Amino acid sequence: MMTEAKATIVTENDWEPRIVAYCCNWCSYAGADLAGTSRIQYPPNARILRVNCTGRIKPEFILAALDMGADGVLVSGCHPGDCHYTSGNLKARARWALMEQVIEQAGVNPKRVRLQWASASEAQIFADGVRALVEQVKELGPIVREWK
Amino acid sequence: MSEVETPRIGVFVCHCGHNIAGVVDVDKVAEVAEDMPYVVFSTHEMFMCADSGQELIRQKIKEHNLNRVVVASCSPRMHEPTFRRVVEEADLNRYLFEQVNLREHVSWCHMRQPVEATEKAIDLVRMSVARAAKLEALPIKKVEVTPRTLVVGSGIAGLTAALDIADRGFEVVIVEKDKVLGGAVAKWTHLFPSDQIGEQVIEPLIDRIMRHEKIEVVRDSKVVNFEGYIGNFEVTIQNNPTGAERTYKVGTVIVATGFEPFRPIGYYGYGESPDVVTLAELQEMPRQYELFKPSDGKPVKKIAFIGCVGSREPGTKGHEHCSRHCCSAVAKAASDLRQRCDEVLVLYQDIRTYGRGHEEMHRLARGRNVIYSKFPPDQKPQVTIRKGKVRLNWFDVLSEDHLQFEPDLLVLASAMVPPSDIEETANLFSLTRSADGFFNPEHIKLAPLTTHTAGIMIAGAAQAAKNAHESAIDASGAAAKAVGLMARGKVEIESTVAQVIPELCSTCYTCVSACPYGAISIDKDAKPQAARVTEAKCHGCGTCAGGCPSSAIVMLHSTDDQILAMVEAYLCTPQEVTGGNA
Amino acid sequence: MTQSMDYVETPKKYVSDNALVIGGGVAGMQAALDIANQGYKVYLVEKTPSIGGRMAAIDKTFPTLDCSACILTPKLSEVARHPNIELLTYSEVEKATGHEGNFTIKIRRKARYVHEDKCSGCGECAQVCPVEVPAEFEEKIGFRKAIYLPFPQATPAVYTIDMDTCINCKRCAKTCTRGAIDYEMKDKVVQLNVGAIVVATGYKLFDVSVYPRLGYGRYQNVINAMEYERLINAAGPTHGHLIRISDGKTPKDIGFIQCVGARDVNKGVPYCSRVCCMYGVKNAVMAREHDPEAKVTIYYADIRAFGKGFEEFYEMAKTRFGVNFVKGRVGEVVEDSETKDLIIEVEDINTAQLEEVRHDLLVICPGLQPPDGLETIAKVLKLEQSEDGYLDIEDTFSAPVTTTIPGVFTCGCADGPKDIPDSVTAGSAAAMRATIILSKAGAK
Amino acid sequence: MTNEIHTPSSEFAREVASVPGGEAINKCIQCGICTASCMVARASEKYRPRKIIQKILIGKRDEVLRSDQPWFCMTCRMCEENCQEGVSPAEIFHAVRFIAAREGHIPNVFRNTLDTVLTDGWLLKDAYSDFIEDERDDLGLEVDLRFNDGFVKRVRERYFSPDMREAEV
Repeated sequence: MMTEAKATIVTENDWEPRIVAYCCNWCSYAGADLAGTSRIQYPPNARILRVNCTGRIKPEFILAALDMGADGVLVSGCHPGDCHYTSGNLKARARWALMEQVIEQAGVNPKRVRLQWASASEAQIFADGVRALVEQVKELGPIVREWK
Repeated sequence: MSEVETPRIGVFVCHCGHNIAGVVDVDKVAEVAEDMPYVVFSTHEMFMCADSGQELIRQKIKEHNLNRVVVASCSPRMHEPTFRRVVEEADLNRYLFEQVNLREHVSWCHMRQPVEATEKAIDLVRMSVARAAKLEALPIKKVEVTPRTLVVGSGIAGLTAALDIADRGFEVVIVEKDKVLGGAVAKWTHLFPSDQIGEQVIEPLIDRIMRHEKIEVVRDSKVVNFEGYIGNFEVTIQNNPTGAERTYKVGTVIVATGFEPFRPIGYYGYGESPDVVTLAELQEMPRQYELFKPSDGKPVKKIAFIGCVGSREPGTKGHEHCSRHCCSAVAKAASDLRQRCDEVLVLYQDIRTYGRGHEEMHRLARGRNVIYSKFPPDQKPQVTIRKGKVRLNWFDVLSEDHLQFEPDLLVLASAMVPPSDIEETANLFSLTRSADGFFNPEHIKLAPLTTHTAGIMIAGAAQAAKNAHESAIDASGAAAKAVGLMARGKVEIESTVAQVIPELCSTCYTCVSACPYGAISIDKDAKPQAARVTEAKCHGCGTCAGGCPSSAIVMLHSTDDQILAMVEAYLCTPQEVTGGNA
Repeated sequence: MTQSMDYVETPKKYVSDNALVIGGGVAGMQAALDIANQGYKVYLVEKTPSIGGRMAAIDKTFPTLDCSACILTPKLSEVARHPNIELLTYSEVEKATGHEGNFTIKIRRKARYVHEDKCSGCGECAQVCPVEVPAEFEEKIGFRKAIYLPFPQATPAVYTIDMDTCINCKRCAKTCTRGAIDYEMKDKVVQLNVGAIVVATGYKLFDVSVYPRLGYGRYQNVINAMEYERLINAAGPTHGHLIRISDGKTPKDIGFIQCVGARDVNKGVPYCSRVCCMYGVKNAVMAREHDPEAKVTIYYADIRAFGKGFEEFYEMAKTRFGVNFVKGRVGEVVEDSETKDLIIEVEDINTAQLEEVRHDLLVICPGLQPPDGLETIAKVLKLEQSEDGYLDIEDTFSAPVTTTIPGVFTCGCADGPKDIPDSVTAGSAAAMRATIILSKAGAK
Repeated sequence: MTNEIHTPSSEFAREVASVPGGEAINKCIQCGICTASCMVARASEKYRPRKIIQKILIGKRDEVLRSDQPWFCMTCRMCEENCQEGVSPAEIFHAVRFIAAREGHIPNVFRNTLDTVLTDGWLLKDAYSDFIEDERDDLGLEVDLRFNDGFVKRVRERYFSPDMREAEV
């Protein structure tokens, strides 16, 4: 497995990170909507996938995305305690710690994945989260060099 | 559940006026979409949601024999119901529709990057087309609605809602945890903007409730169990003193659990002197013509009110909201009491006498020589209690003077906060709460009376701080929602539930513990044993499927296959547009 | 006090289970939907060519900044497609007799000069129309043709000829392949029998030009809040670019003036208009959203952020969006004749400093008033109005949506200023009370 | 601003309200539009009509009556024109000045002005220079500008005799 350092060396100039963003329907997807209605500008690198709840997100979804070449994965849901389904996000949070370990063992820098909470009214937090991950992934370089 | 047919996908890209087309090259998006797998038709149009756009979809479904429709427009949170209805009108199952969000998630947030925005739009359409190819028709389920409503709480909202529903001809069960009906309003002396006292308002309602043949009143009791789904709820009510339980079947629920006056321990000497009371306590104080000091029973000659006690406190959870009723309630009480006292003071931050007749009360109070003084929000009045005397010191912003006053009675206009058992109620009825601690409506603007749990309405101060007049209007409104469901007799419910593939289930119980609704159990009679979903209880969150280590749970309309198809479409397709030179 | 509408002694007979809703704004639409959802037929009368009311023209809504048209449009089609709702747009109530359970209503259906059943809303006619006039929907900042659809999502999507400006060139008629245009069309009067009536006539904005000191109407860069809504709206005349009318430049320092035509005993509007504080805050936030560099100030007497989420939004406006709040009503506004900037006088009450502040755009936030037609409708239905012009209600607590005539209900701003959620709630409440009467017809 | 701690009372407001012109004092909601409309306030660091009214409302009788400020009002009535609650600060200050004068609190500048008029018969005697006198003379105008001396004398004797002044205080 390659190290992060090597990866950065071969970064191409026109490379732009590709980010898969899983958002729950009730908070973060709505927060992303609000970012739009509020015209908050953020990097266009993320592609949002809508799921009902962060609890729906299987660890495989994240691993598969990285495997298929995503440079980063964002998971964004309701704040703990505010889940539309009472507690789905708590389950997501519980799975996350394990997820990070698995990713690391697979040779991927866990900084490539980000779990955040953004409510329907927190458009800025959502946008900032995307920006933060994009910037972080830009530092790490394209994933293709370190995977496999 | 799966029909084998080759997908024939139609893609409709919306300009949304200039909202999308001003940034995204919609022409190009529609053009690229034409070559995506299974796409047989692709176009772009000014407003897909307008009647003309809808007609276009229906027409093209027929013309091209489309069996999947992708509309790339605004957020599905906005128009998914609209387009689902449109495809249904063209005899397509509503679950064969897929929406791409090109406005909120693309054009509006990448306004200065048209090339990247177009690239992102194409990706998103490609992802949705991939998902559309895997979509499956789901049955549209209709259920009967039991023609009976459960009203929780018997304040002015509960009583009004119950009467309206019963007057309209449906049965009502009204449950009240207290021994008496009437809630907060029944105890209120200075009701506004009228000159009635609370009792005069509530008594006639209770009188009618007790005589109404369609209403069953269950007092001194509370709901201990609540199950089921819209139209078919089963509620267990327990009598407080006896513990006896009774179960009712109801079709709809109105939660009118009201508020509690905040007990401002630690504020302005509350709890340190009996002569410091809340506004709610003032309303209930015994009086003849005069009001008497709780400490020594002498007549109250000087009163001071302080506003925003436990309200409008940024950063203090549950106390950030404005309690809405207090300014007007204080104006009313102050002007009433001014005639029997030597001096009445009102200390405030802003005066929010917003309602019809409220400004008049404010003017009346001032006209009767009530003194209004504004204190700075970051420099609250100081209260000292010495030898039983209450002394108030503060800075008057308006005159820039340091003031001092020794009221016989200090009245704190304390916040409206949710009842202490609201969390219990929230869990019981699966209701979510907002930052103010009260229940969340389905939509804060256009659906303030319904909740995200179908069949459950909220009314009055259960939703937010409100006055009696507003609560009564809420109640009638919530009643209309309940009656609407019951009068129709049948309602549709979402088909997007979890399903178990028994052959894959290892009965590890992950799903059982993951489900927030207790909708999954292990069917011990099955051979082999397997998890089983009680569909009526499933809300479709997918937490079970997210945790299942054997992929034995299928979330209908959100299958692993559908989700991964999107990821693959994004990451494993050569890109049409490369950054910088489109 | 209640009285029967026509002949006092008539015994009450519950004859009709149809309802009439007057006014197709958000309150009237909600009332119509909630009645229709119970299975009763509703006639929804709207005097303009389209339902949607004021909300259709508003850009964003507080406190969630939802796009107004976007949350409203699904409601428009829900109403239009409801099998139990019959839309009578471009129509006005002329006469009413009868009593609770049995009203006879005459409605004038004004000639559109376009047949509703033939028009497909394609818009070819408007394209060839050579007449351009200031568009009412755009607060006369944008233009429309003499044959027009008031706004893109207008419901029904049927064109209307404004005969006051039409030059009779007949180009539209020649273009229309469906033959929908008919210059000879005449007003029609239809008669309805209904059991209950809901009045949802809405409001009008106070005409702020009656305050000469504020310069509205004299200074180009003093605009009212509704004009501002259109200016920041993506579908508006400037495609959402906020500009100064005087020179088309982007304003960099915007002032919002609250309590104009509200809480003013001298102008016949002693009451608080209830919505201006919040729409003012919302518009200020939008100004910062449009241009984070812009300086934005609100001048107010009290900020009345009383509804659910309002105070939190106000707090956010101050802290997160950096809107500047100055407590103090504005005295005089003077225009700098060279730059067309505006200079205002205000006392910052928190510091007791008198300040002279320069803004390059001033937005006046007018209060609400009963609409012009309310008096006529009140006369027709024999409803009582308060001194301020709003409808009186039967009782604050037991009958908060009932007018002084049994069987006639009120919602939205017909009985006093209300924001959208309160209007919608009152619409549902009026529907509830109306259906209790309807349910008595035919004795179920 | 004073640092002494004051106990608010509505007594003074009621007193002002009982004097013609002061009736509307309790209608003031402290919105500040009067100050914002006031031309004197524009020229002054300390004259804030709104603030004076609040001082009356909280009963700072001595401070208000001894202050020069109620005397600053030029009665242009722009405050009254713009007030949305029907208050006329100009009228209120008139009432306040009435009470103040009754108690002998007249700012020296007003006293001096009055004395000048009563002594000279008109206000601008000091400004009437030899130069102007010559000019008038050249133009053939009357040079002796003693305005209605007789009337002023009668007023002085009737209302401002030393006895009367004593009685007022």
